[in-house]
Amino acid sequence: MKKVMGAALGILTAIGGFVDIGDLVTNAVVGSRFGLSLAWVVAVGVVGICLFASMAGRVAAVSGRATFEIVRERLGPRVAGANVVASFAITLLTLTAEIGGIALALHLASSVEPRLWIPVAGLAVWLVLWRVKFEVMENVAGLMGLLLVGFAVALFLLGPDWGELLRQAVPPSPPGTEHAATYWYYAVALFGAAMTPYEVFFFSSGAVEERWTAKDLATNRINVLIGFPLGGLLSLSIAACAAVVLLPAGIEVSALSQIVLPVAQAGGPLLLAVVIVGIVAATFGAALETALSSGYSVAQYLGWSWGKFRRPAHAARFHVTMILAVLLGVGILMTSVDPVMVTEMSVVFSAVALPLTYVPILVVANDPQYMGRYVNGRFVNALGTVYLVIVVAAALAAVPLMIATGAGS
Amino acid sequence: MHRGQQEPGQATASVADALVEARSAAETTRLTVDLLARGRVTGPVADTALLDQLDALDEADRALTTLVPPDVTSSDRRTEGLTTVGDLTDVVVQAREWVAARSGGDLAGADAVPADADALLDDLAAATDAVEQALSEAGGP
Amino acid sequence: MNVGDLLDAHVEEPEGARVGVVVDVRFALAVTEPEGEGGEEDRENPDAPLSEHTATRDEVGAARLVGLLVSPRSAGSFLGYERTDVRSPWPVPQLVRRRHRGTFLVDWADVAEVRTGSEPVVVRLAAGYERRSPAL
Amino acid sequence: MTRERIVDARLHLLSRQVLDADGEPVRAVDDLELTGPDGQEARPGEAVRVGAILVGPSLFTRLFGGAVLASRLPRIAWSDVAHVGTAIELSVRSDELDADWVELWLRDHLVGRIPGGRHDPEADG
Repeated sequence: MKKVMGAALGILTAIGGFVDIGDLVTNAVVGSRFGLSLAWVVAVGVVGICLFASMAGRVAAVSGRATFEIVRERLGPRVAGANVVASFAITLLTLTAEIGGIALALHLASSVEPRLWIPVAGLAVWLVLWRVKFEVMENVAGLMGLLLVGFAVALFLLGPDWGELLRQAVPPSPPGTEHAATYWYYAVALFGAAMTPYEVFFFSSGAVEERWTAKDLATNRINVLIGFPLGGLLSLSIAACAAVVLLPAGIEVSALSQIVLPVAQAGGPLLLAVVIVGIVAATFGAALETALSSGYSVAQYLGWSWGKFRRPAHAARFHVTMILAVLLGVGILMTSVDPVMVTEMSVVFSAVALPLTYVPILVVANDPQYMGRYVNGRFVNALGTVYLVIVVAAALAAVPLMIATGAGS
Repeated sequence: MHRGQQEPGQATASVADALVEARSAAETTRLTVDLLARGRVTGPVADTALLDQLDALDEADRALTTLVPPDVTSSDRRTEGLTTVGDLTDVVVQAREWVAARSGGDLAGADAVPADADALLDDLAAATDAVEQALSEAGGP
Repeated sequence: MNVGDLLDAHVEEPEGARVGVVVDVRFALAVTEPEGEGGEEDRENPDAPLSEHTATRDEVGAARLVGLLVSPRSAGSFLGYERTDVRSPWPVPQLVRRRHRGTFLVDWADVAEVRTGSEPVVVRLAAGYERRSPAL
Repeated sequence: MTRERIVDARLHLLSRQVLDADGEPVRAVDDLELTGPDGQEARPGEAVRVGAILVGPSLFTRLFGGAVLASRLPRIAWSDVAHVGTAIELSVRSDELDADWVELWLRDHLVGRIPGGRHDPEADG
């Protein structure tokens, strides 16, 4: 019984942990403009993150080395240094977006303006990182993030024309009012939102911190393989809610408040409250993961001691890095930049940075000196090569598409 | 063609883009007011949603004000767009006061606050129609 | 002298003709095998962390400089491919190997001079130096 | 049984994580110092071995050029190395190394002084 509970908990936290501000905003924007015609990208992204996370977790568990130790060792200090700077910048951008998301969600709950919530959110993130046990932190954020299932409930209550939704999705039929370049720009953004690199840094660093056994590796693989696709369904239900209520009304999502209107229409204040708590939890959980990832990337590159398992005083530079990252994120938000815009930037640049970590992990997962008999099998390698092409293509296309479409406007 | 000016077609398309944004704000306002009238949405969410729409309208207004129309047609479209966006903004401001009044603010009876949701939705429908009209003249979707 | 000085150094023949750049420096580690302990078997125990054995557990002694690996082409990262026979994931190893074709090993005994004063560092080989196979 | 294992610096030594005797990370290998027999200057063509692992500023001089006085560089003697695998493991504890002074300074002057800085996160909720 305890085993079943443990497994269920792992899967539930993986579902709750999958959706963050990037998924939330990008899916709602896409749903309100393109209906479900980009649903296939979510599917591609989910398979990709399952592949990448399970590969990175296996490499970390078997070799005892986390992502950026491997990146540096394989690429040399120079290229890896550029890599770590880029990855840190994007993780910081994502952290900024998540803290902004917490503040926006609290604004929805309270009417108190986001500028007052931002420092509070930053302080709360730091306090949890400083003080709370890793497992408690992960489980509480993941389980409460599961309240986002309210979007799926709302979709059923709305009683949409399922046949119409399916027609939008397969074969993908973008609305005639949008340009092809805009369609592909949002395809890249959606891919970047599903396959965010920080999730992988976090996952692989966790494998090292928790010193996974063969058994842990198997459990975590199952958590990812079941939890992430279900999280993807959650993302799709956010897009579908927008497609059912907002798209026909001609509403283009530009703020978090619009994302929750379909939920209010379907389920009234109670379901609305559930979803807002879910958004606070999901963005808070993701803020913790991104703050940790910013510390992981720098500490692993320079070989400092790192980890949530150590007393802060025994990972002093790691904790100082995280404090600086949170302060920077809060500082950026206090310039009254629009958090939704920061989010859109962060998912696109996530797609740009993805090959920087994907390629070294794919290479090391094939190295018998590291992996012994745990090297990639033939199927994983075939899939790995397919995604190598997708990841590189998305990274190369992202910036030109962004310029051509004026960031999707 | 002079420096700093756009081609006529491009300028009219920019007007249309701003009006699409305004229409989205109008529809969001309608949805929000409707939901609040039916008790489906909480006061703070409604207030935040309308505040966000005022930001969006501000942006649309700015896009129209800073445009440099190269010919008579696009200039007319711009003027019309500015008027309709301005009128719509007034209605959204009223809607926000109505929300505040409903949430127990001490505004009941003030001149600017609409009597009920229906009166407000009528005003909103008129302002939205004007935006739609301007949008179709600018060749928008 | 540090290993960092030798890496990316230009390699010249005794008469000054350039033959390539130093892409790696090879050492021989004196190691003492531990008694009756195997790396792979540790991983069979489902309750032991997979990273427990961290590859090889042999005691390391002195690290003797054996020689320099010289590539006629560019320097840069190897991703760990060129001296092993790992072939996956296609097409990464194939591309990396192509860039580093013609790499050879020269014994440290065949190195006549290392000029560290100027940028780039120059390694001059002794007359009659031998090009050896770079395989590990 | 003693034998020799062949390793390449870039492939197996440089940029590898250095762990102390307790498995605590110390630094990554930024460079290796070569010495001749009896600790003399390393000379071309003659017997040379690794004298020490260099950490810290040597990373920046490798990346951006320039030089730091050799005697000022934080170093870990090669004789303190116990194992070479996916990480380089030492036979000494990191407290005994002066290579880690930034970490120790931050621990004593900043992080250790914030309330809860010495709290074990695994001990309780």
